[in-house]
Amino acid sequence: MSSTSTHAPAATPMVQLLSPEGERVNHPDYPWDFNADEIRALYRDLFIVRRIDTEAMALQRQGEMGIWASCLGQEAAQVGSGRAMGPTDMAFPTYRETGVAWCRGVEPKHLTSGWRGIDYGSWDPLARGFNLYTVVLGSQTLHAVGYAMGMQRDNDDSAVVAYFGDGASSQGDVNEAFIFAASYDAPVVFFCQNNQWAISEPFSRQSRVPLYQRASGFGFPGIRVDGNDVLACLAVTRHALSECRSGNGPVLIEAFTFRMGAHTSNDDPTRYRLAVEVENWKLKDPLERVRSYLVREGLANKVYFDALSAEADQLATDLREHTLSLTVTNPADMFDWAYENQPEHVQQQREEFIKYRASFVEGDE
Amino acid sequence: MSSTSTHAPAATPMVQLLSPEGERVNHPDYPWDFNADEIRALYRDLFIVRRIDTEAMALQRQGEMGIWASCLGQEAAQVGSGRAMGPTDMAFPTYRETGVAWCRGVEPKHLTSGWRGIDYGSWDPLARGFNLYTVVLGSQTLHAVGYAMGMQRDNDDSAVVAYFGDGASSQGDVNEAFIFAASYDAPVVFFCQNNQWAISEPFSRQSRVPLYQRASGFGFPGIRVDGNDVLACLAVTRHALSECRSGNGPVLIEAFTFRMGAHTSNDDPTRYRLAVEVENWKLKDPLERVRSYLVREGLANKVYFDALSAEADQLATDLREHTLSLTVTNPADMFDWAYENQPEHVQQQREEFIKYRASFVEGDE
Amino acid sequence: MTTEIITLGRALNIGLRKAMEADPKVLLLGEDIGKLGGVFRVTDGLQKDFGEDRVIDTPLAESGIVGTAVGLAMRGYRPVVEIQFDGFVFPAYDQIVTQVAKFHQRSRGRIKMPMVIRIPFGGGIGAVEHHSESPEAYFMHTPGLKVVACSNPEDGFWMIQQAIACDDPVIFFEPKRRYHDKAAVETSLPIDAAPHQLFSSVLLREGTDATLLCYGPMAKTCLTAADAAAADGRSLEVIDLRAISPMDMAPIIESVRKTGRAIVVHEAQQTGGTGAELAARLSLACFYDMEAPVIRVCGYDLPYPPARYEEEYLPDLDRVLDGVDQSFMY
Amino acid sequence: MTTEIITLGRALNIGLRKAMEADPKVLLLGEDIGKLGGVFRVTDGLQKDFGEDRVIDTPLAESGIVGTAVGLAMRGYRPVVEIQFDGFVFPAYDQIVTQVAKFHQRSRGRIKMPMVIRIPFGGGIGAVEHHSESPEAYFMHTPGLKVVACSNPEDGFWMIQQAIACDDPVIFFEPKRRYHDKAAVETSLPIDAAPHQLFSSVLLREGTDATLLCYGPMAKTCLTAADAAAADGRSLEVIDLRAISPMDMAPIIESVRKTGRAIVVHEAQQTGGTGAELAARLSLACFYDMEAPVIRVCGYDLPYPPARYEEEYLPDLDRVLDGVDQSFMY
Ligand SMILES: Cc1ncc(C[n+]2csc(CCOP(=O)(O)OP(=O)(O)O)c2C)c(N)n1
Ligand SMILES: Cc1ncc(C[n+]2csc(CCOP(=O)(O)OP(=O)(O)O)c2C)c(N)n1
Ligand SMILES: [Mg+2]
Ligand SMILES: [Mg+2]
Repeated sequence: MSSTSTHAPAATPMVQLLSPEGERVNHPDYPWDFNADEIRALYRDLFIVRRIDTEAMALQRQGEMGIWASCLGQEAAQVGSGRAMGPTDMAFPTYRETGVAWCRGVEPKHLTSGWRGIDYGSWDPLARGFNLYTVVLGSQTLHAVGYAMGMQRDNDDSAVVAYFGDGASSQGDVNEAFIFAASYDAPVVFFCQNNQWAISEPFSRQSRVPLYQRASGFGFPGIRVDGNDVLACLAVTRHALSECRSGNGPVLIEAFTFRMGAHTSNDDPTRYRLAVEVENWKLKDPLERVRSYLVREGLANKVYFDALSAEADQLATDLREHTLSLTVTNPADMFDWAYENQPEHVQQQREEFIKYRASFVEGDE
Repeated sequence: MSSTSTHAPAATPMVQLLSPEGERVNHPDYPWDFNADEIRALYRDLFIVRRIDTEAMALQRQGEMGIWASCLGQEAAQVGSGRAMGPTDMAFPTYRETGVAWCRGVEPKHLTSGWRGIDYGSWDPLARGFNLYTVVLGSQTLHAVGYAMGMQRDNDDSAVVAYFGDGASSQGDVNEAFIFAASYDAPVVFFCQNNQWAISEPFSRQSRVPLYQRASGFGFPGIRVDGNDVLACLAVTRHALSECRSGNGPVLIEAFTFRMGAHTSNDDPTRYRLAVEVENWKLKDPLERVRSYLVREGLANKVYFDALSAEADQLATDLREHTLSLTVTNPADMFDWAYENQPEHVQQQREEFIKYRASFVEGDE
Repeated sequence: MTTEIITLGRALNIGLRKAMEADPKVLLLGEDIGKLGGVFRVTDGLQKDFGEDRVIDTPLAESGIVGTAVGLAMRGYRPVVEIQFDGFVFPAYDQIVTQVAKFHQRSRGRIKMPMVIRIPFGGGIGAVEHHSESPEAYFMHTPGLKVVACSNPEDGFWMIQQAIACDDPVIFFEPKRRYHDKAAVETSLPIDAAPHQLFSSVLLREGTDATLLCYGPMAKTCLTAADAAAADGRSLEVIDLRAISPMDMAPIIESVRKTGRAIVVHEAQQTGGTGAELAARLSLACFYDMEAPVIRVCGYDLPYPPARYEEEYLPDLDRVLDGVDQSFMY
Repeated sequence: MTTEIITLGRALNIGLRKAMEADPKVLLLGEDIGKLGGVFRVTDGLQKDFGEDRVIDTPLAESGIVGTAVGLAMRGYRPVVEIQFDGFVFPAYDQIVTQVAKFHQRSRGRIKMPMVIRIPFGGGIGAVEHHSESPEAYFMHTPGLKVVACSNPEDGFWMIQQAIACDDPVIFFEPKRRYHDKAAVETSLPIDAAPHQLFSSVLLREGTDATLLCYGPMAKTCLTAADAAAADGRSLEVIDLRAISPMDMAPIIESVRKTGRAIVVHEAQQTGGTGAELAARLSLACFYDMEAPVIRVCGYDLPYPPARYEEEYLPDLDRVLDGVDQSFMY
């Protein structure tokens, strides 16, 4: 009766510009217009993002962070969409967008501070055009629409990219975001990373049909893109953003990809999925195909790759050092952020807290 | 930029079996299989429902009910869908389903008691297969799905009809109901009465595209039916219910109709819509077309119509009498319904309440 | 100066208009607030004068309304949301509690939430289910939010402007059964001329024997009760809290120290209501001064009953006086 | 009799299993409760043994979960919902407050809501935002609901079964940082052998000088504090409320009359928390017996802070003892 069969492999057409083997694919709607510099730069992004992710996972395993949500396998979706955005555009991430953060100029150490429990992310969201992480699934899609409505009212032709997961697509908020965006022609690209899993639940639990089709029922276009193809993700997101900028309202992009790792460092995926599924997806690795392309076309050589590797290692070392150095210096700080104008009773609690703590330093226990 | 243009007239194909002029329309998917008795019975339903509605509006105007939500103009959608249901099916209405209530055997006086503020509806929802009214827009669609999941687990091939309005279609709950129903193949017919208005907001505020199209994005069929054509509503709902019973999961029906009256007796529609729109829809009256058909085909005559009129008047008189007689006899009753097992502090409040009230009866003030 | 005799609904309407004139970043979102002017007509005429971009009729989804308002606030706007009735704030509860209330802390103040959520609240108008709720305690228990309730036209006029000017999110309760109450209001003065700070209580009536603590619809009820008590020779002080979070405790404590007795009156269900918090605070602050425990006169601990029961369910003059009597039994 | 030394998580798991064995109408709904067995493994193995129709992995939508559970309850089932973490109950808040809580009253008892909503709650595990909330007071203030919290394996085992057997809806709080605490539990006895009624408090430790009132994660904290106090010559009585709504007041009042002092301890933010209600009730019931006002030792009135602050934010042994000291300053 009720069935939880795992998803069928994608029989649905999806935009692809670079095959898993690193071969160029022609697409009628998305012409190939990338130069060598650009492709190398994208590869650098992918490579560095993966290195950051690896370092962060190690830090977590060593107890330096409470938890980490890896983007392993999803780098292309994140870098492709992230690089499509302009400086005045705004991203609304979930909690897994290391790659987008990187593209938006968020320093990796400003991500780890949050997972270390120092703060909820140390970057300046408005300055970076990258909102703080939103943990309540789907909530941020509505913020994205509101922010885009603000852009409209400012007569600014910037646009917003709202990230969410395949699981989150079931939340009321996400569907309300579709409705509001369509109703106001808000310049929002809804970017769903369908990584096939919501913790232990396969996509088939959320939907009978491919997710990109959801959009048409709300009256706007939906596109499925190969989420492991950074060029396709870039091209499709660029297209969607330009639709937004020309006032046509929202576009939904379903980036078809795979969560190669555990849901978070707390999770044990062997309880609910087969190793063979992961193995199959390894063949579609987002980095490997770009590397193959660069090598085959003679656009990058060992010197390039070695230099990149060294650069990434240095970044990782810095990240590690910085993360380790992060501590809470003054616990009373926690009282300072709840309000713009702190109410008296909170002020009073703060003072009592300081007095109370002082009683230990000075004396007993 | 943001546009609130009123809805375009329906250019979308919709199922119709009886034209506004009362002429039979052939439809490839929905063959005409109604006999004279059936059509007369449907006309009787429509006529009586309108009479009840008229009486209730009068009662409200005379101050006998706080408020009333008229179904004027929507009788065909309600009677057609209501009569498609079998005795073990279950309806989850909004707050406007006088016509469905009638079909489910709910006594009209059991509706008016709610609007009079005596209770929240006096009928037995499970016995009648007609849930109590749900005022929080969209909530009931999830209850409907859950109830249908219960039917599945009982191996009962009954099904559920979940009613909601065009405005309510924007609520997260309704879209989550689509998702859950599709995910579990739950036997639910989602029946939206698109009466073009959500209080003062035209349908265009809620959606860019016809509502029936919403379903396809969730992976199940959607059908638009002429909501002023009782035969089409009956046929389409029957079809949808049989889809449900055969295990195919949910179907969305958009009954395209019009709210001829005010939103409720509190509302003043002249503030937001033109008289001409109402006039145009008068030409599509759901009763008139059936009456024309019956007369033209010689299936009913003056004797029939007069008898029906008298029957309806009698019902209205009974309704009036009964409604007027409804009062709260024992206010302490209010304490008795909140829990199956009343907690002590509520018990105590009840006793204090009784003592407190007694102090007035016995003495001062 | 322009003194107008206006209803509370009209006072709020003029207040909103002034706020919109003063700051182009102020915009309104809600269901039916445009052409219709809201079901209580509080936004009457504003869409006509400020346009559809600033007075925004929304799709029917409260989470969507508050969620998009969050985004607008992030973008530098000052959204004023209308929730049509108290009972319909709950679909937006998640956005309010997990987003509106937390954004300032989450971002260490980099993102402000100068948002007002207007909620017509309370019973007494013979309405159907979900139209008579008093959910203020839920918001009081949510740090990051501020919560106020107005009780009369003058307060409505000033407080709505002050709430909009406030840089923290404010849940703004309007006593729907008092929308038609009239009073004289100076509507031409600038916001700085407001007679009170937003988060301050107001002494409505001086008295010596006991203190009535109230807000919103119960302010009027308590004043009438104080009149009646005076006729019986009992002098009741009446304080309109106005601010539910943060509570303006100093004048309240002062009054209760003076009278030795406090009776809290609210429509919301007693258990876990604002009266509980007041009782906790007063029994601490006035431990040696209280002649009697704090008495609570509240809605009973039931879901709001059908309309024909509400007269018996809600605190009224007699129940307030009964509460005073209970206090004097100590 | 089978005595097992088991964790709280395991005790709940066995309790759920027994409830499912006892009544085929019991079914579980939630996110990741099937193959994964829930993120805390409380439903481990149940889908395997009872099938996908009774242990239902749901789409990721909490309103949908509770809303469909309402429909299942109407149909005669006894749904047990798992909310993955405290902070994610809010999307379901509307369904809980306007539907689950009100159906019995709305239908005059024709429709019952024998539903359990399990919520792992509280902090102390170093988690990210929204994973350490204590929202119990919101539900206490919602008539129509019943609210309980377990604090140890034995209670977990019995209380979950009793909650499922209860014909009113029960919000069931599980202290997530105590999931791994172990104790001996008699798991073979039938439900009637439960040592306590569901809605009863339990005296955890007798004492004479002051009463600590607590529940959930704070029960253990208070017991440890009482040990420490004993070493200093102060005898603290500890009561585990267990039932937050309705509260089992008689034994609590008796204890406070005896000791003259009450300290309420909870993680939830102080203002408007359960401690406020206890203070209001106790200051009324024990007006002449209290040596000091009710002292509240709670989370501060802030949104829950980042993990590295939580040790300072949450009540611990020292803060409880500090609360006791405050009481003795009167
Ligand atoms: C409202 C809400 N419910 C539950 C959770 C717990 N949770 C965190 S991530 C997650 C799965 C999300 O899956 P998906 O949306 O596909 O994103 P992914 O993690 O795969 O990137 C769940 C259930 C949450 N964060 N918010
Ligand atoms: C959650 C919620 N928000 C707002 C309301 C107030 N309200 C009652 S009916 C209504 C309009 C509903 O329109 P629609 O769904 O089209 O149904 P119709 O009344 O036209 O039958 C509104 C906004 C409500 N009942 N519930
Ligand atoms: Mg996923
Ligand atoms: Mg409508």
